[in-house]
Amino acid sequence: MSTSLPLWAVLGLRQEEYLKICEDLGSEPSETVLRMYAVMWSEHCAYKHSKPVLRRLPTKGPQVLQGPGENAGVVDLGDGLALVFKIESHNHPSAIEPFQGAATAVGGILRDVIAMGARPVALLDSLRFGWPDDARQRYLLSGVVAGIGHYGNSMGIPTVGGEVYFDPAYSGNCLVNSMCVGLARREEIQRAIAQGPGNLILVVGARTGRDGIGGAAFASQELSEASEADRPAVQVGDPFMGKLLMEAIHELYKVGGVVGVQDCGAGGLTSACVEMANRGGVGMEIDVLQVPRREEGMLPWEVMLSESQERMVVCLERGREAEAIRIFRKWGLEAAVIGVVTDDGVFRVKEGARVVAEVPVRSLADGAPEYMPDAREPDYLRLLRAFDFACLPEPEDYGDVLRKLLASPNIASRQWVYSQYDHHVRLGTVVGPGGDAALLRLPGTKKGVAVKIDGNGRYCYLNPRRGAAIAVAEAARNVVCVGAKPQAITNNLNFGSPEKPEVYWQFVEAVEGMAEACRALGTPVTGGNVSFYNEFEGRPIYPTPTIGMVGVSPDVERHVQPGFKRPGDVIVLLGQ
Amino acid sequence: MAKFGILVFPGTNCEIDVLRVLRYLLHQDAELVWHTEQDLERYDAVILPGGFSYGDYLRAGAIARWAPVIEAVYDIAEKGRLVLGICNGFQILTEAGLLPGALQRNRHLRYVCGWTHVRVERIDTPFTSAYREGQVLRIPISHGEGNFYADPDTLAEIEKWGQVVLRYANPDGQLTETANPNGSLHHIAGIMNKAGNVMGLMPHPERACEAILGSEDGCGIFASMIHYLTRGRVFHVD
Amino acid sequence: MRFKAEVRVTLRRDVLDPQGSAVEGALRAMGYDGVKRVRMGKWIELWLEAPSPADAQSQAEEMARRLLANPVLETYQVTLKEAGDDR
Amino acid sequence: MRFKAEVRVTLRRDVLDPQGSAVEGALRAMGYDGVKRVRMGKWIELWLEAPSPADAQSQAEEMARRLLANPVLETYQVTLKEAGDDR
Ligand SMILES: Nc1ncnc2c1ncn2[C@@H]1O[C@H](COP(=O)(O)OP(=O)(O)O)[C@@H](O)[C@H]1O
Repeated sequence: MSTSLPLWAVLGLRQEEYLKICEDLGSEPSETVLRMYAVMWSEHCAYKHSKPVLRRLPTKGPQVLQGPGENAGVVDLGDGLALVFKIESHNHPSAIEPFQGAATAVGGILRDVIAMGARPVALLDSLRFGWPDDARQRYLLSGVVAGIGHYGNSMGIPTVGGEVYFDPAYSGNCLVNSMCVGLARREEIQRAIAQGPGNLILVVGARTGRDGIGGAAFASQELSEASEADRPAVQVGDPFMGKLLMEAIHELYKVGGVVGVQDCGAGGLTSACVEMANRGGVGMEIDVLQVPRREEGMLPWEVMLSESQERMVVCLERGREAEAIRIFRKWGLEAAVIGVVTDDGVFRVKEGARVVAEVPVRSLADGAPEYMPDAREPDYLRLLRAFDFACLPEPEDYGDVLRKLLASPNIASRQWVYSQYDHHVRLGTVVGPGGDAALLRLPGTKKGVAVKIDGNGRYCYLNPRRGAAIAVAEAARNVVCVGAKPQAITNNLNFGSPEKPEVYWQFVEAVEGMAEACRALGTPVTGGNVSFYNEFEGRPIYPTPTIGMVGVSPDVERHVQPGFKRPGDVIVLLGQ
Repeated sequence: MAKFGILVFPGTNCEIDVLRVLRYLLHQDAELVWHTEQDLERYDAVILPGGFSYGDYLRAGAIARWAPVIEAVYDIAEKGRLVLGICNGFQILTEAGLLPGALQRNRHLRYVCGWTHVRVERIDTPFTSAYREGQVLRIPISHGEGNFYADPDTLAEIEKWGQVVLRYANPDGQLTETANPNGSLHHIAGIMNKAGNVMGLMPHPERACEAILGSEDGCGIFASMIHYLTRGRVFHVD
Repeated sequence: MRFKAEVRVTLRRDVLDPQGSAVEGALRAMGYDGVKRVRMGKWIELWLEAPSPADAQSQAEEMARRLLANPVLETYQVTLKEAGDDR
Repeated sequence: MRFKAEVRVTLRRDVLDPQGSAVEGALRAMGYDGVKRVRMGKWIELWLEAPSPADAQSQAEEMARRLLANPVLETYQVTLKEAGDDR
């Protein structure tokens, strides 16, 4: 990296973005301010290239209690119950450190659901690697699987489903998407909002260290050999603390006074605080000296951008802080009042009495420019379409073909993977991994909830629109197979660089296909995540939208499981 | 009705499952007990449920074994009350020296969750009287450190005193290599102390108490305890 | 006074070490034919305040015996250092 | 010639050590108030055949770098000994 570049460029901002920042501020930003912008305006946090396209997704329906825009989506289950669910990716961290990358993915998605006021009840995961005959790919696979198990098992949340596919397209950039499903009573649902000038802002959970600084920016670049050198200190997940944080925050919900909660994910305190203030239309003042730290000598921007795990930001009614702090202490956790809600719409960061940053909340949270780059159909598609299937010879031995198919790592049993995940804890798993969708019973009712995660990058490579629609339809069929009716989806859009017209075309097409299928099936999109820049040495991965679907079964006793049951039963093929 | 205390350490995660089985399926008086409690006098039986106490850091069960409540567990164990350790609870009991041996990392080094079969080695115990001799139970396991180890002398002693209560077996009750999910010596899945009132097992009986969850075979463990406690049956090993 | 104690926890000789065997196998597969045997243990660094080196040593020994090693499986060895700039 | 290499793998200074923190908390709860900080690492013993001490050392270093330590999170230190009766 050349030192002659201006800081904004080093931090990954474009010149037009830098100029807009100066305009929004009415002056040149200080280093602290610029660093906060660089994170908040990164693709990962700002959805600069995806927002306009995502608006095409259907997000409404009578069952939807919360659509996109919060920590997670929510659908109504009846009987006063609500289902909270969301998906998140940790592709780049997992490519660097598979165990911790995957573990922290699980931790993050769990906290998103917990921040909604819900109890997590299930986890799912969608994974992509290169061909497993390569030692590096096996290392990634086993590390990721162990990491997912490490976090989920320890938290006591069953991992009930998922999918794993191998293709050379993912050799340099594996995919790790993690989904969490939670349950709450309708009135328990929380929002990630800061409101009421004078109310307090607390950070709870772990102490803040220098880990993961710049993670959001890191996720917004392509991977290369050079990624090794400039990556941030890898974040290490602590599921033990994650579990304590979950218990403590639920205890806090019970005593009341909570205005809003958000997980500290990408962008750390900055992102959590600014987004909460933005949703509430308020300002906020934070004193970095009040943030409990793990390391000495941290600069204000390091504190504000650290991505240390197992932390959440809580907006609390003034006067409730002593009680809150007592609860977290009881669980052996940190809890500190770090700031206050203001009414001036400004995000003000102080170090003691000294103001180190003053930025309009709206500019930081929402001010990033939106891009609609060129989209162009990739050339490879023309070649592929020209392919004449008739030129393939008829196989001589279909038995041999069948054996070859069954031996493919993409068809073989996934038991090696899911046997490393606790899928029974919580006594809710009526149908676990190994079949179609998983089915969980809903305590206190006859109902069940079906959950499934599906995607097919290969189909999307061949036809992103159809491929994405097929993924939605496949998830729906799986949900139906256990006796449930599909309700809604969340999704993770894993693509290459949106600045490449071919990739952007795939992205737009896939979103259109997903929207079409969701409209046809009556399953609105309640949220999701976009992961761009999944490339290695300039080669994008297959376009890979991952669909996480939830459905409701009216009677969990009457579920269906795969597998032929008795000799003499009739076999029927449904559909064309 | 018997009164059960279910111990909760930071990181325990199966306490609610055990509570649900005892309270709602078996209609017992059961409650959760925080690890700082120093008196367990009021309970007829104490259960140490599964989970990851203290994150399983250092060694599974190593840190929980020093929790204040463990002193009280020694007390009531001494007095002949029933103590049952499930999974992490078993690990804690061995770390505390209430049961012999240790639970090492699984032989294949992976965490393993799934259905196993275990053979009931004796039915003249407060934990297994509801079963038939040699009955094979279908019960799930879920652990990374369940590989039972004891040095040869200790192992011989465990066998001599008939302390092995459950062994991993195939569905026909045979001790085949593939039926052993973690490399445990002598296929040990569950043992008791010499007095017969403290038992630990790696499988999760609370996960096998309802047909809709796949098996009811685990229920007998709790039913046996209740039977023992409410009928006041006297019990001796040897 | 401030000390650093280094505690080395190793498996007893007769205890199987599946992790060590796995590493041994992996090293051989990588071409290190000379590798004969691998044993895995733990290395624990403790920084502690104590009135004297003797006290620090005996405290660390006690911690190792009571918590850090499981006598059924493991043995330990404690080495005391002065806590220098090594944090 | 036969050697024993001792490889000590420790977490990088800026990397979080949840395990070390848990042990630290446990030791304090057990009454060891003097404990200030605990870091957990690995201790690996390798027995290997090599033509010379220099070769053994460099092989062990290479194994540590390539397999035993995860460079993303950890650093290592290799000490060579002659393989005596020490096993
Ligand atoms: N693929 C998508 N489809 C629908 N909504 C999406 C998608 N990707 C992101 N969103 C929504 O955009 C918002 C911002 O995403 P989020 O994942 O919360 O950001 P971050 O990961 O930075 O916290 C969320 O409400 C999310 O549900």
